[in-house]
Amino acid sequence: MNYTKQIQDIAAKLFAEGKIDVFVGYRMNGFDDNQVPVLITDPQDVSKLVFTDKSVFNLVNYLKSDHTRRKRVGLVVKGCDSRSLNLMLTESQVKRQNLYIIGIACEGVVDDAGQKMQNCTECVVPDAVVFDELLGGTLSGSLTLTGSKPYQVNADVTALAAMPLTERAAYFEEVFENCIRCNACRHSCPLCYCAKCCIDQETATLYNGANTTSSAFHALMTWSLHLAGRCVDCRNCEKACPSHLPLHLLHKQNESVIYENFQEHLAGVIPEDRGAFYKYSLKDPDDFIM
Amino acid sequence: MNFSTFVTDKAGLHKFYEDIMASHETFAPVEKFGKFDFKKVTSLSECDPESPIAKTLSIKPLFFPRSAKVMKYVATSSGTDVSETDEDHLAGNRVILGVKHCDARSLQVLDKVYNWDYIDTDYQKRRENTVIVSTRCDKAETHCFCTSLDYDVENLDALDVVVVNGTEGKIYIKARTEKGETFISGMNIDNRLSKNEWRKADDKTAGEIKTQYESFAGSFRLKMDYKEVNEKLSKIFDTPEFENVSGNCISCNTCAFVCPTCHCFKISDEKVKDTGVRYKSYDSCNNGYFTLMAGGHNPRPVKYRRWRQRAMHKFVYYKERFGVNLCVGCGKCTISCPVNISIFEVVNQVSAASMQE
Amino acid sequence: MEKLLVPTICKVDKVIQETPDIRTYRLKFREEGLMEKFTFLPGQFVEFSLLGSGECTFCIASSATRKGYFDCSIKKAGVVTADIQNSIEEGDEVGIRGPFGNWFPLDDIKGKNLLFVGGGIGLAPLRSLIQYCIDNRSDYKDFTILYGARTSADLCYKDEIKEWQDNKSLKIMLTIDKPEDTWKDNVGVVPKILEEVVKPVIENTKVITCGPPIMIKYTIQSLIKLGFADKDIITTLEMKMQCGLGKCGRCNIGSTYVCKDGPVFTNEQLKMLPDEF
Amino acid sequence: MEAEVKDQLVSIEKPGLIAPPNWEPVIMGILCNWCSYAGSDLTGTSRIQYPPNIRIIRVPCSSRVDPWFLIKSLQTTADGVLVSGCHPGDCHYISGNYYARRRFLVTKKLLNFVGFHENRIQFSWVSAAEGPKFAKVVAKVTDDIKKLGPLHLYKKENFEKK
Repeated sequence: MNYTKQIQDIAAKLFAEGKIDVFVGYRMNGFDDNQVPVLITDPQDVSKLVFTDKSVFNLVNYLKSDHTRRKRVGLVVKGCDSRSLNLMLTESQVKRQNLYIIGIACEGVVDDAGQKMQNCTECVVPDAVVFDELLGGTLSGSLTLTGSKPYQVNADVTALAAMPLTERAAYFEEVFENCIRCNACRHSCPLCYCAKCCIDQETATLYNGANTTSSAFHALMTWSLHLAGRCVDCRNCEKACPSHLPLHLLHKQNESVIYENFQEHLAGVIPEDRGAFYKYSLKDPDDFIM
Repeated sequence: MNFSTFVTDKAGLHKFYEDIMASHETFAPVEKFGKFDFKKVTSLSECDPESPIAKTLSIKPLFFPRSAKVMKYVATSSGTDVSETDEDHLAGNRVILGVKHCDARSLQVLDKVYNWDYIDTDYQKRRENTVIVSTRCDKAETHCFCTSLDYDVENLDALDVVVVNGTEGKIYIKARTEKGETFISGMNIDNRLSKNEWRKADDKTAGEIKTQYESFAGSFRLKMDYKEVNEKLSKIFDTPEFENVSGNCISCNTCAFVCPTCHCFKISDEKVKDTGVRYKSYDSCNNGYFTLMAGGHNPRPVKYRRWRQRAMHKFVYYKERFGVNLCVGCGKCTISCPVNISIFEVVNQVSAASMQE
Repeated sequence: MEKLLVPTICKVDKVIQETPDIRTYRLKFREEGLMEKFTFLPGQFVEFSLLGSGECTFCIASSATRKGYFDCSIKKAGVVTADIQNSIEEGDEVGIRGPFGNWFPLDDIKGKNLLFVGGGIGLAPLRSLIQYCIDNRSDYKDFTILYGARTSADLCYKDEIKEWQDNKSLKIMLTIDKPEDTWKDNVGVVPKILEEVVKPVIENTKVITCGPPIMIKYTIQSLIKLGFADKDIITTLEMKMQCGLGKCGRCNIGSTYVCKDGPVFTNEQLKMLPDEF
Repeated sequence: MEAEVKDQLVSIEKPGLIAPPNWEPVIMGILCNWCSYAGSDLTGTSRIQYPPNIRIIRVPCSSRVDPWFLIKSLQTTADGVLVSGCHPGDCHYISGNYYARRRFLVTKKLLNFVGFHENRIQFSWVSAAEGPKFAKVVAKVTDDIKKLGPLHLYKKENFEKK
């Protein structure tokens, strides 16, 4: 997967036509094969842009930044990124007319070790679902919603769910104990766009900023429930976590419950489709309620 | 003052470590989820004193806890009682193993801020009752640039006891401070190990250690002229370059939390009915409401200003105030950064841009 | 340092409603004998904590020359200040740490004419110095106070202002931003009145000013236009602070810690700082 | 004999921790104003006995229940939570409880996933006319939670049970 040339051409064209003020893409970090997101405002810098299977970070995050606010933005999105963008559009966080979206029919990105990321091996929507231009793929121009792969519950979630309750409790206690409350997970999430997070409110009775296991539990649970039915599994949070916590477990658990019980809902796949908690069906399961 | 140096080998070193664990409260890097954090250990099998810098969190939390309980209070009908809490790690002698020299160095840097004017007695106590056994790296990692900052390669490792890997499986154990010297002699290691395994350094040792240092200093990818950068940065507060370089920062605060020298904190209360606890926990200047005042005035309302504050505090302000550089060049922020921003690159880019103006 | 962060309990002796959103809390230490040991100078601040809600920085609004108590004037602005106003009544207990920071240069202003320019809640730190100067009146020459607020209802310390108006040894001028029916004094923003009505003597005069950031900015501009030297203009800065001990890093402006090196600065010092306050 | 069994009651999530003798669970009951709260009122006025372990909080609608109400209760005093609202279709606000139902399922499963026993978080639909049902529900929930032992997970400062 290498769309460097095409993206450079498109970006140069957009700048030449005056369609965008800033282009958000990736560049090489200059010494190894890792990449750094880059916000290009000068058309001369377009040659810096690259796109390979090391283009991991979800760039939709930059739509919440000071640097793109009220500007016309060109943006590269992979399958999962485009789903989060779709949600941001649906939730009125960005205006569609201000964006020029280059969608990628993604073949999966790799981690530091060169292994395909877990979320990519399980991905059911690899193609961008919202775009002005789609690169790669055979069906360019039309949507390939669920691809050919059936939805699978995350392997780690299945493994944990099979564990006895006490072991699972002990495992998660370790997870929350190792959280250092830096909130990087939240800041790196494209869908956590609130100006002030509820977890940061200075209301001592509800939340506090202390770094204890209980406050980490509170913060991460609240966070994951706010993203339930909206998380697109881009794993920005996991990349950002300095303690390498398996944060995807919480999200994938919610995702699987939602997929299985609420009419196969997948966040952000269908345009104008809001999160799973913003709608309901009369057929929703009722058997767990007395 | 001359401190003693000992020569040993891998087995001798491990015995030395195990002796320490048997007799002291010991902290060492323990792996959890692929990342090492300093935790209490009792045997060598639990930990890895040679953990790579890239995967190890700093030792800062052992001196400046991630969350310290400041006080507790109980409100009763007869009045409010405020009590100090007994903080951990204040009593007893602690030893920290497997500290990288940049981490050890960071404590010397932090000493300055904690000991000016109001003295942080808890920090001081923790410093006093802790012996640091640091390890000299053999080779620089990708993002290291400690040799580029304002100390020479001989004096990078300033604290207590230093373990240096020599050639032919030799390992040198150097005392660097008086505390380290008394610590080693207090361990009585010679009684338990044979002459072959543990002996005093001879004339050649100093030369061998020097060679190791030189090969270490030669392995750096990143090098900068610190004096020049410092001088330039101090003059370019208003450069628009800061806005450019901060563009791809997502203000996630990770850098501050993993940084061994970042020392900003917040004070927060946790209240339940009539009782409550006050915590002092980490905070970051990259946080949008770090300086936001009630009423809405914010001196650093936009990202590039906060970024500038962080870079300038690291490379200019602290030096101006306390005489040392706040950055120790460990590269932890760069490694942890989700978007791979390198502070080294940024600082150089900004100062280079100022040259062109 | 945790010990330095533990507050001492104070009792609220009196609550005075100054304006609709400003209240003055008169505090005394609960423990006997502590009040005598609590020495402070005008311009210093304390960390005021409502236990269970949080901690805020307030300047001491009274002078140590008035013995037996100290005042904090609090305007409802954020979460904690709102909590304070909603929940603290006379007889309640609050936590106090301090005093912190530097103070007005009392030696420098001795034997000089003094001009106080205050706006809104900004009179609070000035009040501390004004009380101090009134109690040592013989040390100072002319004594002028210019105080402005948005409306007449927003003027703080109305009782005390009346006292000052009756005091023949000082001159006080009040102003409000917009005309009101019953208002007979000046109308207009502080810098305008300063230039047009007060017309201060420049020689041998020290100006002490405090108010909202925007007011300070324009006041300093007009003072300089009137011909005051930078070193004669003294102001107090406001920054977010949490520890007050020069550790938590919130109040940094360049390498200056406002909580230790400030909050009182002369304009000369302010010019040396990066523009980030 | 019975006392002995009680003495050995352990926390189901943390088998190392034994409940104190004569331990009684605390259950947070979050009831919707229009149906369940009225239902509980009816239980009282009809003089039907139900266990006193429940502490009731009234909310306007079951969809007012933010998942962190449950999290917070479990982190503080409560050993279990019961949320109750109108029957599907009977919501005073037409569709509130349908939205709530989705959230409840996900929250329950997530809390169970991170180590809470599923019986600690329970839901019920109780209408204003179902006084006896309310008593039955509370009895069942109390009974369930009594079997699970005290909750020891992620308790906040001051709530850590010794």
